[in-house]
Amino acid sequence: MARGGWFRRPLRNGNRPAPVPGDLWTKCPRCGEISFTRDLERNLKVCPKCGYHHKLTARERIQMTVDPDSFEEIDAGVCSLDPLGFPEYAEKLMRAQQATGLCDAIVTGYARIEGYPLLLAAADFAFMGGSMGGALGEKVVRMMERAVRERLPVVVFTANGGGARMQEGLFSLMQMAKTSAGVALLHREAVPYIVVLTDPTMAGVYASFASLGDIILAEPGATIGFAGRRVGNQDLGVKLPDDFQTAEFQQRCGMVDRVVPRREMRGTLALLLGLLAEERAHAE
Amino acid sequence: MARGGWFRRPLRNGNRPAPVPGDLWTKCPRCGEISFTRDLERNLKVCPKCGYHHKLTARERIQMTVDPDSFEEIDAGVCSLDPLGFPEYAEKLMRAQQATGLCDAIVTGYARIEGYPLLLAAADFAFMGGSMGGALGEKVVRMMERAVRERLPVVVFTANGGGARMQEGLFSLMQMAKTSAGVALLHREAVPYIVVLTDPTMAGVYASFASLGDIILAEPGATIGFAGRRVGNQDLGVKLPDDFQTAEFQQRCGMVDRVVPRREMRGTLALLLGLLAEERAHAE
Amino acid sequence: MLNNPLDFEKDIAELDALIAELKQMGRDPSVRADAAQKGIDIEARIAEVEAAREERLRQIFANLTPWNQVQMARHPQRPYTLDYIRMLCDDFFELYGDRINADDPAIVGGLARFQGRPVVVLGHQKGRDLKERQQRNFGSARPAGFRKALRLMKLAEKFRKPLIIFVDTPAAEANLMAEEEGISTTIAVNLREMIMLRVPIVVAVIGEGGSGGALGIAVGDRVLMLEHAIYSVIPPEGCAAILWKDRNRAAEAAEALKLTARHALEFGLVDAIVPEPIGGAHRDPQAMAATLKAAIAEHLSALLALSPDALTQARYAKFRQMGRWQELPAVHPEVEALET
Amino acid sequence: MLNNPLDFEKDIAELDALIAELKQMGRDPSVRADAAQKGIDIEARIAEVEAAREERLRQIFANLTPWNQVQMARHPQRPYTLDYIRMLCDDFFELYGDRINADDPAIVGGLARFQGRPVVVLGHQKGRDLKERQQRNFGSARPAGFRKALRLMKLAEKFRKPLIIFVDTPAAEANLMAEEEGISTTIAVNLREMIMLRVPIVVAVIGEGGSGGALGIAVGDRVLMLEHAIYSVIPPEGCAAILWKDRNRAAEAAEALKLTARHALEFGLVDAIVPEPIGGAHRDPQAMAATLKAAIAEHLSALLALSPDALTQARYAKFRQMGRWQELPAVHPEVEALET
Ligand SMILES: [Zn+2]
Ligand SMILES: [Zn+2]
Repeated sequence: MARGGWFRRPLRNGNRPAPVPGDLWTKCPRCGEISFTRDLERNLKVCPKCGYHHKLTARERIQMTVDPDSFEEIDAGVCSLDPLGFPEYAEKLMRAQQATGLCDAIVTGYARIEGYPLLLAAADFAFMGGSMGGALGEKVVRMMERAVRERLPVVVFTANGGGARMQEGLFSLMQMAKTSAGVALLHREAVPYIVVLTDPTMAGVYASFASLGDIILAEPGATIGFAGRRVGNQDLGVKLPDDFQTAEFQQRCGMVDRVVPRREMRGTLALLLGLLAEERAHAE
Repeated sequence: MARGGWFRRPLRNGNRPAPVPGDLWTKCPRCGEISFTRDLERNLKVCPKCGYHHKLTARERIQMTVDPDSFEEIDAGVCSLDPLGFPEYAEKLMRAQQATGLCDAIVTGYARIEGYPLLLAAADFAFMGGSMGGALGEKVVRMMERAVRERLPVVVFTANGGGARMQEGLFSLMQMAKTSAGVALLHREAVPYIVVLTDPTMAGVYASFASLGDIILAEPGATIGFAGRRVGNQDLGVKLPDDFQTAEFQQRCGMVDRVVPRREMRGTLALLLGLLAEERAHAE
Repeated sequence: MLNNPLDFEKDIAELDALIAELKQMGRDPSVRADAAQKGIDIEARIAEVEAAREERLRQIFANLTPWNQVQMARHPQRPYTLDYIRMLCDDFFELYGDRINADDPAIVGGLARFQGRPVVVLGHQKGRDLKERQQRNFGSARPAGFRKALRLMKLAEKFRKPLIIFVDTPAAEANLMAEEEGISTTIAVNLREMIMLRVPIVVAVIGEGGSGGALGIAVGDRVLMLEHAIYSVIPPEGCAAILWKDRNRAAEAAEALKLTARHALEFGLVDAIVPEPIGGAHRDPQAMAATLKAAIAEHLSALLALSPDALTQARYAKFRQMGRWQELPAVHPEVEALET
Repeated sequence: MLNNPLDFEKDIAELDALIAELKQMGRDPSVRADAAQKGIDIEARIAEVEAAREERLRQIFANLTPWNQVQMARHPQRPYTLDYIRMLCDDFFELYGDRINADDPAIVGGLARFQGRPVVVLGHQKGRDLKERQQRNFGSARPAGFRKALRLMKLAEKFRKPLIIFVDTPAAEANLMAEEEGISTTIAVNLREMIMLRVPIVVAVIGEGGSGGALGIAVGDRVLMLEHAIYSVIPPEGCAAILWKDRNRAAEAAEALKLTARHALEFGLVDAIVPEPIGGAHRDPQAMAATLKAAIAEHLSALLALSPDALTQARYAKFRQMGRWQELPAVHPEVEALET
C-alpha cells in the first residue's frame, strides 16, 4: 500500500481534520449530558456531569500527557500489510488510515513528563478498534528495545478493544509473544515499564504486554478484560458483577494498582517516573 | 542437660524398647479393626481393612524407605535447650528423649534409595508432637548445607503436628526463617528437594520448609494444614469440607503433587530421584 | 473402524463396514462354501475393497478444505496429550497443582524420560468421554492451569531438563472466575517467562492451537504442527460471527484465516509439519507417535547442542521477527510543507 | 487525652481529666477572679498536677508486666503502618494487588521517598474504626496479602530500592479460604525469597509481631522493635489454652513466652529497640515517628554500603544462627558397647 495523497495532510498536522459543525456538541454516552465539545476538551474529555472518560485519540492522549513540544515520534512509517489477503482488510486499513491519519493503531515516540524523559506509546481505538497487527507489534518491540538501549522508562497507554487483529490471522496472534518478548527484555534489564489501561483494553493485548507493567494504572470505568461478555463462555446461572471487566473490577481482582482519573494522570506518571528513576547501584 | 545413662541404650539400638505385651495387638483409630501388631508392621503399618496409615517413628520411617544398612545418621547429638526456662519444658524434653531414644524430633542422615544417594530427614511425632525447636532447625539446615556442598538430593518426611515449639518462644518461630533459608540455598543451587508430608504436618513447619519442596508428596489421609480446626478463625456459617486439612484437600488446592500410598513411596522416591538426578549441563 | 466419522469420512466408514462384513462372511464355512460354489473369491473381493478404500482415503485427504482441517483437528478420536506422553515417554510421573489455589486438569504435565533422557512434558488435555471432557473443561485451561504449566517450566529450568509441550485447546477459559483470577495476566506472564527460559523447548501442536490459550504454553524454540492440526488467532465460528454476524459461515472464515499447518509453515510461524498417517492420527496412533517422536528427537538434539544464552537469544529473535509490516520513508513535516 | 485507656493507664487518664478541668477553669475570667480572691494560683496547680502526671507515667511504665506490654502492643490508639509511612516518608504512592486474584487490605505498601531516597515500604495495616478494622481483617493477612508483599519486594529488588517493612499483626488469617489458597505455602515462599533478596531490608515491629503472619514479611537485615511492641511464636491466649486449657491465664503465658522487645534483643533475635515516648507511641506519634525515622535511617545507611552479595550472605548468616541447642559428643556404637 503506497503512501497516497490522502495520507499527507493528516500526518502533517498530526491530528484529525477540524470537527464538522455537528461535532460542536458532544453527548455523553453514559449519562446523556450534552456538552460543548470545546468545554469537554478543556475538561480533558471527562464528562463534567458523571465523570465519564471519553475515548481519546492517540495524539490527544499524548498531548494531554507529555510536556509541551516534547514528543518526538519514532517509527511513524511502520504500516500494516495484508499478509493473508483477508476479506475487506485492505479497504478497512485504508479507511482507518484516512480517518485517523495514522499508519496503524499505535503511536510511539520519545517524550518528557514534567521533565522526566521516557519512551511512550499510545494506542488509538479509532484505528480498527486499536487492534494489534504486525505493525503495532513491531512498533512496540522497537520502542522497548530502544528503551533498553537508552535506559529510558516506558509508559504505554493501551486502548486495544479488539485485542489481536484477526485479519492478520496467526501473524497477529504471534504479536502477543512478540510484544511480551519485548517486555521480557525490559524486565530482565530492569527498565521501568508502566502501563495505563484505558477504555477499552481486551483480549490479546490485555493478555500480553498490557498486563505486564511493573505498575499498572487504569482510567476510571475503562472496560478491561479477556473475552467480551458475549464471547466469554459464561456458566449458566452465574450472575456477573455490575462492574464486570471494568478498571475497578480488575483492581479488586489484584490486577491493577490504581484507578487514576485523567486529571491526575500526568502528575501520577511524573511521581512514578521520579520514584523509579535510575540511581547508581549501591556499591554493586 | 547432660547425657544421662538412660540415654545410651535407646540411641545404641536406635529404636524403641521392645513392645510390652499389650502392644501385641493394635487397634485402628479410624475403623476400629484390631490387628496383630506384627502383621500390621508387615503391612507397613497400614490398616489392612481401611487403609489407614498409622503414624511411624522416625526410625521406622527410615527403615521402611531406604536401602538396607544404607542409613548413616548425622548430627545425632544435637539436642534442644530450654532457653526461656519455660514451665515444664525441661521435664517434657527429658521424657520425650527417654520415650523415643532421640535427642529431638527429627533424625537426619545419609541414605540410599534403590541405589540413589541422598540426604534424608524424618520427623518423629512422638517427640513432643514433632514440634520444631532450635535442635530441629539446626539439624535441618545442617543437612541442607551438606546437600549443597555434596550435591546430594534431599528428601524430608515431615510429621510435625505441633509446628513451631512454643516452649522455645521466639527462638522457635525463627526456625521457620532458618529452615526456609536452608531451602533458599537448595533452591539457588538447584539441589533437588522432595518433601513427603505425613500425618500430621501443621503450622510453623508446614508454613516453612515443608511446603517448599520442588515436588511435594503426601501420605493418604494425612492431616496437613496451617491452624488447627479449633485454632483457626473460622467464619461463622462456613461449612468446612469433610476432608478439610487432609492430604487430599491440599492436593485439590494445588499444594501437593501426589498422594502416594506408603506401599508405593519407596518406588516413587526412587523414580523421582532418577528423573531429577544431575546431568552434565548441555553445553553451558 | 471409527465410531463417529466426520462428513467427509463417511465414504471410508462405509467401505470399512463392507470390509468388515466380507471378513465376517469369510469366517463362516457355509458362506465360504456357498461362495466357492458360485465362483466368488471372498479374499480377492476384500483385497479389492481395501484397495478402493486406500484410494478413496488418499483422494479425500489430498483435497481437505480448511474447514475439514478444523474438523480433523477437533476429531474426538484424535490422540490427546496424555496419549502422546504415554506413547513417546517412559517413567512419566504426573505432577499436580499450581501451588496457589488449585490443580487444573485442562493442563497436565510432569517428569518423564524421552529416549532415556529426563524431560519435563506438559500440555493441554481434552477429555475422551463426556465426564472427562467436563472435568477437563474441554481442554480450556483456567489461570491455575497456566500457572501449573509455568511451575513445571521453572522446574525444568532449575534442573536443566528440556521441555516437550503439546498444544491442543479450543481457547483459554473465559468465564467470570477465569477473569477474576486474571486469565489475561497469567497468559501474559507465561509469554514473558517462556521467552527467557534457559532450557530447550519443543512444542507440538497436536490438534487445536486455539489463540491465546494455545500460545500461553507455546513459545518454543521449535514449534511443530501435526499435518491436520490448526493454529488460529480466533475460532472460525467466532471470526464468522464478527465478520458476517453468522457463526454458520465458519467454513468461509476457516478459509480466510489460513489456519492450517501448511499456511503456518509458509508464513514462517511454525518450524515443521509432522505428517500424519493417511486419514489422520486417529487411524493409526502408534504410527503417528513414532513419527512425532522422531521429529521431536531430531529438533531436541539440535537444541541440546546450544548454550542457554544461545537458546534464549535465538528464541527471542525467532518471535521478535514474526509479523508482516512495511516501512514507509519517514515523514518530515518540512518536506511535506514544501510539497504542498 | 485518650479515649479508651488500658487498666494501668487509668490513673493517667484521671490526671489528664483533672488538668483539662483546671485549664478550662483558667480560661473562665469569673472563675479566675474568684480563685485569685481565694489566693489560689490555677497555673501553679496545673503545673503541680502535670508534674504528678509525669511522675506517675514514669512509675507505671517502669514497671510494665509482659501482659501490660501485650496490651500496649495492641493499643487501639497506637500508630499503625500507614501512620508511620505518612510521618516517615514523602511521595507515598500506594500499590495494590497481588496480580493473582485479589488485593488484601491487611497488607499495604508502595513506593515512597525516605529522606529523599526512593524506597519500597510495606506493612500490615490494622483498622482504626470498626468498619476499617473489619475491612482490613484486623491486620491478619490472607495469602493475597503475602503475595502482594512479595510482589512489592521483587519490585524493590528489580529497581534496587531498599525495603522498609512495618510489622503489626495478631497472626496470619487461618480460615477455610486462607487454607484453600495456601496460606502456609505463601508464607513459606516469602521466607525463602526474602533471604535471597538483593536489596537492604529494614524491618520495624511496631505493634504485634504475631507468629508466622509477622515473620512472613519480617526476614530483614535489621529487625527493630519499638519498646512496647511484642514478638511471639503464639498469642499468649493460645499458649495458655494449650498449656493450661484456660485462655484467661494469658498474662502468665505472656510472662513465660518472653515476648517483649527487651527479651527479643537479649536473645539476639532482633537488632535494636526503638524507645517510645513515655506512656507509649500513641501519646506522641510525632515524637515516635522522629525516633523511628532516625533509627531506620541509621541502619539503612549502614546497609547501603554493602554489596548485594554481602547483604544476602549476612542475612543468611543472621537467620541461620538463630536458635539455641547443644551438641553432645557423637555417639559411636562401638564405644558404647565398650562402656556397657
Ligand atoms: Zn456523563
Ligand atoms: Zn482401619
